[in-house]
Amino acid sequence: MPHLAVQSVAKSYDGNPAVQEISFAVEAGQVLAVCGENGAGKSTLMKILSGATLPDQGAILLDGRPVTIDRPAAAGAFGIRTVHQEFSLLPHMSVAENMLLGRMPTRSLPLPGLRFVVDWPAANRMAGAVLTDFGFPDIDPRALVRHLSVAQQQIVEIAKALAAGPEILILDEPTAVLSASETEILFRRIRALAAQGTTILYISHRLEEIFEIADRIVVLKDGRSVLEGAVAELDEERLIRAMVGRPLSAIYPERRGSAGAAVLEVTGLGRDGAFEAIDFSVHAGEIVGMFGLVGSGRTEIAQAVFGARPADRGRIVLNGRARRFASPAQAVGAGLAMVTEDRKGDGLALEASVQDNAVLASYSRIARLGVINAARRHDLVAGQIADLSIRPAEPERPVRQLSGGNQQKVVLAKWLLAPDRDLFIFDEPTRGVDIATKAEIYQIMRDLAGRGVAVLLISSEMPEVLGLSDRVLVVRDGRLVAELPPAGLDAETVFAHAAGLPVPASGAGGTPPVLH
Amino acid sequence: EEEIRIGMVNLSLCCAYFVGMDAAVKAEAAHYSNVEILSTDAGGDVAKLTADVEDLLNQQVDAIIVSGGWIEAAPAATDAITQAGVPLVMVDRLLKLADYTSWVGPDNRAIGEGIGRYIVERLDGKGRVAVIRGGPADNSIGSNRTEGMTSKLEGTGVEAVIAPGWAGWSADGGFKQMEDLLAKEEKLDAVFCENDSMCLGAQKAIADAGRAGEIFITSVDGEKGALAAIMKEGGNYGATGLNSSDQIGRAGFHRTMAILAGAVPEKDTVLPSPIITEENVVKFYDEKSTF
Amino acid sequence: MMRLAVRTSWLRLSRADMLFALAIVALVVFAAFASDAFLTQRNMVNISRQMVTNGFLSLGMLMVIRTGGIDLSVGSVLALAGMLAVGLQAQMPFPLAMAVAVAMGVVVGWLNGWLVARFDLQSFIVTLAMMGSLRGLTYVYADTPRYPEEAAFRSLIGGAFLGPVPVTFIVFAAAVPVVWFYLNHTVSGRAAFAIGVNKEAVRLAGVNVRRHLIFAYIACAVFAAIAGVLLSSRLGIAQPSVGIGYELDAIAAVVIGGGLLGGGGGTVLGVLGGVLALAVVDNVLNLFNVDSYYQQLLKGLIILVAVLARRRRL
Amino acid sequence: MMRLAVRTSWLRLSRADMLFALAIVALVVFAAFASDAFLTQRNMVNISRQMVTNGFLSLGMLMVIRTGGIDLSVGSVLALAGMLAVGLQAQMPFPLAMAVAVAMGVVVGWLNGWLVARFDLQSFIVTLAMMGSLRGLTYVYADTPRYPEEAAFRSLIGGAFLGPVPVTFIVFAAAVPVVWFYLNHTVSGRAAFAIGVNKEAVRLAGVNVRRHLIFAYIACAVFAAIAGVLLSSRLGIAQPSVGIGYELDAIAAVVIGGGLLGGGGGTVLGVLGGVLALAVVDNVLNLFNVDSYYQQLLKGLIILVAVLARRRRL
Ligand SMILES: Nc1ncnc2c1ncn2[C@@H]1O[C@H](COP(=O)(O)OP(=O)(O)OP(=O)(O)O)[C@@H](O)[C@H]1O
Ligand SMILES: Nc1ncnc2c1ncn2[C@@H]1O[C@H](COP(=O)(O)OP(=O)(O)OP(=O)(O)O)[C@@H](O)[C@H]1O
Ligand SMILES: [Mg+2]
Ligand SMILES: [Mg+2]
Repeated sequence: MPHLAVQSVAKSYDGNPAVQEISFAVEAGQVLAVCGENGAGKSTLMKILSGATLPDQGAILLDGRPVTIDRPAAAGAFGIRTVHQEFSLLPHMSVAENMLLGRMPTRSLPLPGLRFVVDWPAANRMAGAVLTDFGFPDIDPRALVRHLSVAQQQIVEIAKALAAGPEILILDEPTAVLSASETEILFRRIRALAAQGTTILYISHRLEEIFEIADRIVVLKDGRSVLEGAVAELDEERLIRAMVGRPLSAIYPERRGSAGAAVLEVTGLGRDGAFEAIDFSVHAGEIVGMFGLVGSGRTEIAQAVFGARPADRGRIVLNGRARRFASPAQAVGAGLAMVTEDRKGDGLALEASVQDNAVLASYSRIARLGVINAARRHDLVAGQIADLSIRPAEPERPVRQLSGGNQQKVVLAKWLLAPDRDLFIFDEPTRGVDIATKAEIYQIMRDLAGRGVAVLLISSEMPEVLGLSDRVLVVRDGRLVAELPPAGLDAETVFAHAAGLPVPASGAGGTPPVLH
Repeated sequence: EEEIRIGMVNLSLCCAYFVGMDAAVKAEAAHYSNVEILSTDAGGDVAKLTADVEDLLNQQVDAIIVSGGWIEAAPAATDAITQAGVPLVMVDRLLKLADYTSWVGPDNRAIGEGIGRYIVERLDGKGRVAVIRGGPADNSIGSNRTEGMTSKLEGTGVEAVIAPGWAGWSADGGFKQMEDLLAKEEKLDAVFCENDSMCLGAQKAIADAGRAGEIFITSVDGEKGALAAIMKEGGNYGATGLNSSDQIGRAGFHRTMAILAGAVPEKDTVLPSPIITEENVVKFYDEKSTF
Repeated sequence: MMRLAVRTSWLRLSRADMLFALAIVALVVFAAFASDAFLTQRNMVNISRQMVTNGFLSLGMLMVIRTGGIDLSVGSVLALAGMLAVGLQAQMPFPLAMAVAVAMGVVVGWLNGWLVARFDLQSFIVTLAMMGSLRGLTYVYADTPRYPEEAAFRSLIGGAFLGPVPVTFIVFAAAVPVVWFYLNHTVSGRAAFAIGVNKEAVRLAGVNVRRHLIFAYIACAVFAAIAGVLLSSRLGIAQPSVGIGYELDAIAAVVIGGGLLGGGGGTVLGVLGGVLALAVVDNVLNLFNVDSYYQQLLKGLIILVAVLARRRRL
Repeated sequence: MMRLAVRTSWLRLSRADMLFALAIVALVVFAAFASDAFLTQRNMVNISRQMVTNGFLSLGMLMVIRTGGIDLSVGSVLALAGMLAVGLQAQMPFPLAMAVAVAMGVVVGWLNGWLVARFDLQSFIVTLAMMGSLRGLTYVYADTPRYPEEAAFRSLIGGAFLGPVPVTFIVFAAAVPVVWFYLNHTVSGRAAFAIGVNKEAVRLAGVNVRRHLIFAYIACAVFAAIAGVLLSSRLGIAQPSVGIGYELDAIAAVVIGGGLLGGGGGTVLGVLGGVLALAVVDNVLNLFNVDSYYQQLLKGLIILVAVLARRRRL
């Protein structure tokens, strides 16, 4: 008898189906990967299983018995724990408090029946034990979450689910902000849990991860399950065809042409406690990759260039002119664009529409004397919606109602609409984006470079950096530790620099590893 | 028998004084089976008062009584009444710029003068009297009372010490202003408040400071709490100048009825405002009065 | 389930909007049946005039609330503007005095917006401080009422009619499409809305956040100043104490109309509904001769019912 | 740059907190030098007593503000509680009357919280409606002042001293650690804070959001009721009109003390600072004989300076 079975579950929002007629089953101790394009309905399905939203119809069976999961607390009572795609941590609270939210250990008072006083030592002990067990003993349970790096926050988010001792663990894109080593630790943990009989539902757009960790795969498309099977019976090509509806030839576009004049030259850039002595340049027509372990300080360097958080010292030269941007407005005025990494925090106004978000950086193209030309706005936005296949293709829809990957595309659209950019900074541009759209985005980046734009790509995904960059900068602990030419780029070398390990004598070869 | 509808327009029913006026009108009207009182409360807002008047005129009232509280004038409201050809009787407050039919009310300056005389007499022409004001000067009722009181101090040895803040016509405000005065003024012999409520608070502050023996209290209105305090043996509540909203309300109602019956009344009627002290308080104290 | 919603290119009404509209219609129909005086021309004139002050304040408040802020100083701005427009008539022709009053609104709004935007302060406390200071300033300027020197000030504006329609209402009606256009079809209006949702995202898109924020506060204060001038003209008197608590009515109208404090919602149509609802309720309670204490009690309950009717989820 | 911050296991003060504390100390020192009357025992008693009402209201407000809400009804609760505690003395012994007044606070707070939590309504509008309705209800109960029947009601509470310290102040001082403990060391206090930051996240964690929200509103209303009882005991009179606008002072104290409207901030220590600052300012302006118009003007400016002193970024 399957541990968890889903039968004909369906859910629509305002009459638009997000999930329709999905059925599948998992045995106890299995890892089931749920795959599909952006907006396929993966997160919606997980929200239904975790009691975050109610399905319109269908049944959920645990060990063959139908159950009602109408509240998150009900899911918790059945042993279902979920790591949602969007962060749900509370920044001003400690790691322990976040992990044990709703289940804080209490001290008993002299009066019987009164247990409402938090037992902090016990809480810290419990949280610390879970983190250590997980493989991250250096995360202090007493630290405030806002002082952690994004990756550490994600670890805490996962640890929060683990702390409850789940019988069914749902992970919705848990590795989007993790680096390889952390992902490895997570996988070890997942295998251990599975061995103990915990059932795991795993969502990811990284196919290599799925083949590494999953026992079975369900593929969703347009809210329906279109393929289900054991991993052993499937290969990447079939999986992609099921998800996308067609085979994908090459994911990374070909490198082209040569670099032109320097667009951005940075010397001696530094900020206390973040990064120091940063020297690099980006030329017209060139894609420069910036690799580093998560938390190495790349985002902060980019923010300094962009004027979002100005640097304490150093020199920034743009097109031969020394500049010092005190605000993003100045940087944008000078021809910069920056796709920020945290789409929910600083990339999007979630309650505002797709259209309002998309035109934020390009008012000069759609307005005269402050008055917006609605037809022109519509044309531009519709163009981006089509180019990036943003779904649903409704400019007026609030961004909040889009799936995670489609939200990311709106962030891209905002900057692609900005006129005449000289320098594009992409900070983790493909986080949560499905494989077909990734290929489109890579093509867009290459086209930008082809038009003479200088591109700086910050990414924690090794294949992406290797497959796309003309040159790679490696950042470690706020310092630029290596600049690697296209020849001799390989994963081990780059990673060795980034992690501060001994660098292999010579690269394994000039060809970057490309997916399939 | 003809139905008569009279609009009773109140600027505010916040406080006992105005509540008493409204209640008096209604109480007198209750003696007539054919008279209906439509009473409104503008919550202290002159714009709402204007709207209330508009709504009443729209209901074809036969006469309107306006209890204008602390505002100086409401031209749009009073003009609308005049234009509609409805008799306008004002009680308590004589609104400026109004083409009114009749007014019944107190002379606030005269009340203040009466209290001033009482203070000078009791202090034997020498001493310091603290003054607690209700609110800003656009409420000229209070200003008139204070001016009347201080005018009687001129040429005597009695000096007025005016509290810098407003006490907001209420006991809690009076309490706080008095506390701060007591902290800063070593020597005070009397207190004058622009109404009774504030002095009821001030009296407690004085008692708490242990200075009830040296400071006596005077105010204006004659509300029940103040009369009780004056009556109390050995108390320091000296006097209050009667400004009976009950009397005014009843007089205003009868004036209106007379006008509706076709009489041509006196235009302005000032009601007498005796000073109430220990000697005469029993005459004015009414156990059953609401105010 | 019945689908109760309207969606065209220029008009979008959610189910909550429709329920709310229905509630207003029901109220009007009920009033019309229950009181003969309600549907008279005279009463319609009254209601339309009574809507003007809160209407202007609410439109201004909407602009600020959409940026995620709030403006508590509107009542004080209204009072000072009235005092200036009337008081300065002794020194200058009344149109000039009116212009000075509106200019004061610009200055106050700029100051509010600048403090909020430049120092990242909470608008609640900034405008609360402004509310107090400005009230004090008004009394410093003149602590007794002022009466207009020029009769035309009243006869041409506050006391004038165009056909059966009060001129002040026409001024208000003219402001409505302007605000609608600003909110929906200008860069500043759209940016201000996005700022209300996520200021940091808008800043990082290279938008001059400070400018748009300040503009919203200026617009709000200017509307309050206009309301003050119109009110003093209608009443024929300017008093330094007028307008206390008006900000609450304006906020109530915006929220009843679907606006979200903290940003992310609110439409001109909704605000109109809110203003109308509050005015009709006041009027109906008067026409029904409800005792004033019960009026207060009922008005609170009605506001509750109104927001319940348009709440987001059941 | 100088590091100006304190961090121990039980006390965390940011640079802004320290600046703010310094500003209060500076104000006190200045007042002590400039006015002989300031540092007298008499005046200290005054200030301590004057802090009690706003102190209770602000502590209650803090609990609600930390959940991301606001409670505008505290002034009305205070008035009704005072009227009940005094008015009911004709029917029952005064301790029982006081208990009824506080029980009223429980009911009102529960209603506020339930409406906010159950229907996901904005607390601003719910408590605004409550503020109006409750004021009306107070007048319906009694529209003229009430005087306590039992002398002990005043002599034992509002008029009593323990040594040199007013009993009302001691009651307030006793409430402070209770609130601090609630906020920092109870499941409900921590959950309420988390709800103010991200309600959805808390809900997803399986927490009963509604219960903790309602508790915060009840606590706030109960504190307002206690404040009302203490005030009427201190004044020896209960008035139905008392407390209008008190909610703004309470919110100001919380915000000046570092609280964030919309949730996510505010500490007991900060609120104490805010309450103290407001009380001292009022007191000092009176001691210096500042004209009341200028008092209003200055108080607004001082509030502004206070929030500027503790703003998050320059
Ligand atoms: N609250 C909502 N209101 C309206 N539509 C919604 C809402 N949430 C999700 N949807 C829609 O439901 C569909 C499925 O979304 P879902 O988030 O489940 O996709 P997903 O498979 O998780 O995508 P991704 O890989 O991008 O995270 C999308 O079309 C989305 O726009
Ligand atoms: N709000 C914050 N307050 C204090 N420190 C922070 C904050 N956010 C991030 N940091 C610190 O800044 C550093 C980098 O930030 P972050 O975690 O965002 O890195 P990243 O973006 O994941 O990686 P990279 O910087 O390499 O792009 C980390 O060391 C982190 O501790
Ligand atoms: Mg998803
Ligand atoms: Mg980064």
